[in-house]
Amino acid sequence: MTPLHQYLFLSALLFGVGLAGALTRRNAIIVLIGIELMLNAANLNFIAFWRFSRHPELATGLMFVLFSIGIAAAEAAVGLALIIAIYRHYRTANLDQFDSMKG
Amino acid sequence: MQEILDQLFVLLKAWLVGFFPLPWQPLVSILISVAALILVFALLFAVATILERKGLGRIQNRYGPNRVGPCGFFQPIADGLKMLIKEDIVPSGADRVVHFLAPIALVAPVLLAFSVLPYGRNMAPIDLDAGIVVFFAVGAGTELAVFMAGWSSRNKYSLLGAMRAIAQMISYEVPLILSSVTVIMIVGSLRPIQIVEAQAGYQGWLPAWHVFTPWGLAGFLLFAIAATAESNRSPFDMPEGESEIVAGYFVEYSGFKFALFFMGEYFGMFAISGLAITLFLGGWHAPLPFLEKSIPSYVWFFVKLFGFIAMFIWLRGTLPRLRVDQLMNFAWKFVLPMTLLNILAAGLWRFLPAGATRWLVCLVILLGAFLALGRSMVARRKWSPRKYRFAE
Amino acid sequence: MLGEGIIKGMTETARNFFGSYIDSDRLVTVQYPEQRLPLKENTRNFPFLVHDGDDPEKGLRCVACKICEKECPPQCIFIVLERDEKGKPQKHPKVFDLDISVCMSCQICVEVCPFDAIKMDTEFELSHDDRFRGLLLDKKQLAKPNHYYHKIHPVEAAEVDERLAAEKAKAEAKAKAAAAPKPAAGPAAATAGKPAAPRQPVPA
Amino acid sequence: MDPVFAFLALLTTAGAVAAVSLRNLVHCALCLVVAFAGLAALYLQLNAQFIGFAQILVYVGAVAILIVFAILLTRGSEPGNQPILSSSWQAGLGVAVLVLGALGVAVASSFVRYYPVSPAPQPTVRELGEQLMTNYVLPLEVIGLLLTAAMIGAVIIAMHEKQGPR
Repeated sequence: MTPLHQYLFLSALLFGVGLAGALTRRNAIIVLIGIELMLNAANLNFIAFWRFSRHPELATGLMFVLFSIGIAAAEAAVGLALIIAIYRHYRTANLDQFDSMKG
Repeated sequence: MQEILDQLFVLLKAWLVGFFPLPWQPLVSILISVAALILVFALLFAVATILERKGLGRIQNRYGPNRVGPCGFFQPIADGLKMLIKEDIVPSGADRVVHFLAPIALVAPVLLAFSVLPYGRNMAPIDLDAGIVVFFAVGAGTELAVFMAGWSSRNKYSLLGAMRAIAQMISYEVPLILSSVTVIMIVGSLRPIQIVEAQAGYQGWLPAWHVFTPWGLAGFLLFAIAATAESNRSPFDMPEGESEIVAGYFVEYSGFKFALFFMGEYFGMFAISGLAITLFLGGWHAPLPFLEKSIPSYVWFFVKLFGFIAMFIWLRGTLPRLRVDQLMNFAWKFVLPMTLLNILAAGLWRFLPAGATRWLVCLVILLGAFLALGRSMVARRKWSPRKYRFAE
Repeated sequence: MLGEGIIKGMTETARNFFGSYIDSDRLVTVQYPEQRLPLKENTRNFPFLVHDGDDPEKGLRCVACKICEKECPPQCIFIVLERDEKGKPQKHPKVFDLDISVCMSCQICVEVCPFDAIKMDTEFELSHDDRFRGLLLDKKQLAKPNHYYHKIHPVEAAEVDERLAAEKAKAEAKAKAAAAPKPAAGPAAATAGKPAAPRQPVPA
Repeated sequence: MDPVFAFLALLTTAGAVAAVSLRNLVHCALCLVVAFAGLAALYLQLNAQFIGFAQILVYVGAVAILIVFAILLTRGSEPGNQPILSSSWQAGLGVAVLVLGALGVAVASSFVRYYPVSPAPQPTVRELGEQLMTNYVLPLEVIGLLLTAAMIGAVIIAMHEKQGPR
């Protein structure tokens, strides 16, 4: 059986990759992909902690992940709708060009 | 004797597995199941194609293929050989890797879906607690394969076909899941075996299948509609619409890759029919009490499966293809409200005392909804002579 | 009510399905190689050369006048006139080739032929695995006896025969009349063909 | 290290890295699907059957398709020959590396390394459902409301602007 900390390392790595993608890419959709990856890394943490907890029958981690998946779906829908609306307005999904509020 | 006949394949598998050392046995058992599934369904695919072609022919007052072998029943072998030796063409603009992976990504999930269905007494390849969820989860994987095929071909028709297919599959996945939720509510389990076992027994001559209850009948019909759309069969076959977008997402496929798409479509049809049998038609149970013992359980499953295939062929021979907007209207304005009301009816059925009251209540809800929604769907049409703007 | 039409349609197709097993009149398909429909009187496919008598070489009506070769729109006919050792034309084709991969079955060659030598065939199973040589028919393949022509186009062939017989009789009478005052008039049959005006074959 | 875990971890990480680093957006989305599928397999390995399949159903079946649709609807946004990284990418990468380092150090130095492996729990779907209907009924209702609101909101945001400023 894989020990807990390996799952945690994997989850940290995924979080880091997601964060790097969200912060360094220009395209808004890739930023959203990075955010999804970070959410999933957190989910993996929850599941791993649930699996190694002393009272797995309470299923707290599972419940949290279930709700998190639901919220992620809502988030993806709204985020992509926003990207499409912005694209329609500016004709680009490039984040560097959304600078009309720049002082 | 009948017991042995019923458990023939289970005993055969146990006997074969017995030859291997103990640590290997789980792996061997899985491999035997996989081999059996692929063999049986590949054979069924061959039989279904020839039956479909002959049946459609008869519906259109033709003979259908009747040249290869007795009554043309070796036609699938000839077709398969032809597919195998055809040249595999990849368009020069295509995304080669994705183009190559798409057919595999289509067939593999469908084969996974076969693994959770119970084919007979003790004959489920894997017995999972969340079997129905597995089925829908792997079903969702095929949408992506369709997109991969359509996008990687770099052809506007295939992209259009893929977009149509995805829109259609997502729209009909909602009613598909919601109509099976009724069964899960009543049985209280997501295990396919438990769902089948809940439909054992008879009330007089009538088997205790879910389809013989008002919510079950409505659920079954809605499930069948959604299943037809989900497996891209006529009359919901606009993703392939030959007359408008050539062949949809697999325009650019030839040779064996095309055969894989064709196979994926049929496998999807078998899988979803198997799920409908499991959920509503009593799985492996016999339709009449005295047949329950005398004929093996898996025979009943496959008899029902053939019934479904015949129904699909009959529908294909009868109905013309829908338009995209008609399809979407039908999904969101008729099928979805009906499934939601059906869930309400199933809930009432669960908590009302057994007897005539709950029959009446459920029937009133469902028939009322059917008539009202049906009227609203029909009334929207305002037929009038067509006005030509330029032709006259 | 919603769904009525579907049920109606399904019963209709079910009636077709079972009806096709009970009532074989419903099945309009002709099982082609074993079962054939009789060809229509005016069926035409590609031309052939008519010959009288049994010898396809001697009895050929064609005199290699090359009218058909000139008139043929896709130019699929190739004729070489036969000459004897002295180079005198023989009124007989040495080569008569017809490329049926080019022929468009227009029947113009038949219409222009003054000797009723070329007629339309009804043979259509001509597929061949050699695309070039196999579809180029030569004189031997093209020559078919007059009774074959009678078999495939009985009405038309009877008319042609009648006309030819009338012309022949006329020519003989003329020859006889010419032979009475001048005994050395030359071969009658040879000149008889020429003055006869090019007649249109009457489509039956 | 368990070979199955190693394979899945490698697959997931590779998919994630490819998803945020490839130039072609559709390839990014497809690699994201690989990462999601790997995560679902990891959940299955952790005995969370229902969550694993729900992950496939929601992420592969819905979110990935949504992303693909968004990519195709914003087609002109493909980078072409432009740089794919944003103007301030050095700072972003620095932050990401810092976070990764902090998390890694935290995990490596915590006591979870010596955490005992407990016997595998076997939660049935029925238990999950009962929990959802008793202890977690309020969050369930809230999430239902949230999903409805998100759906309406997404439709309104993405609806065609009648007279938008151009």
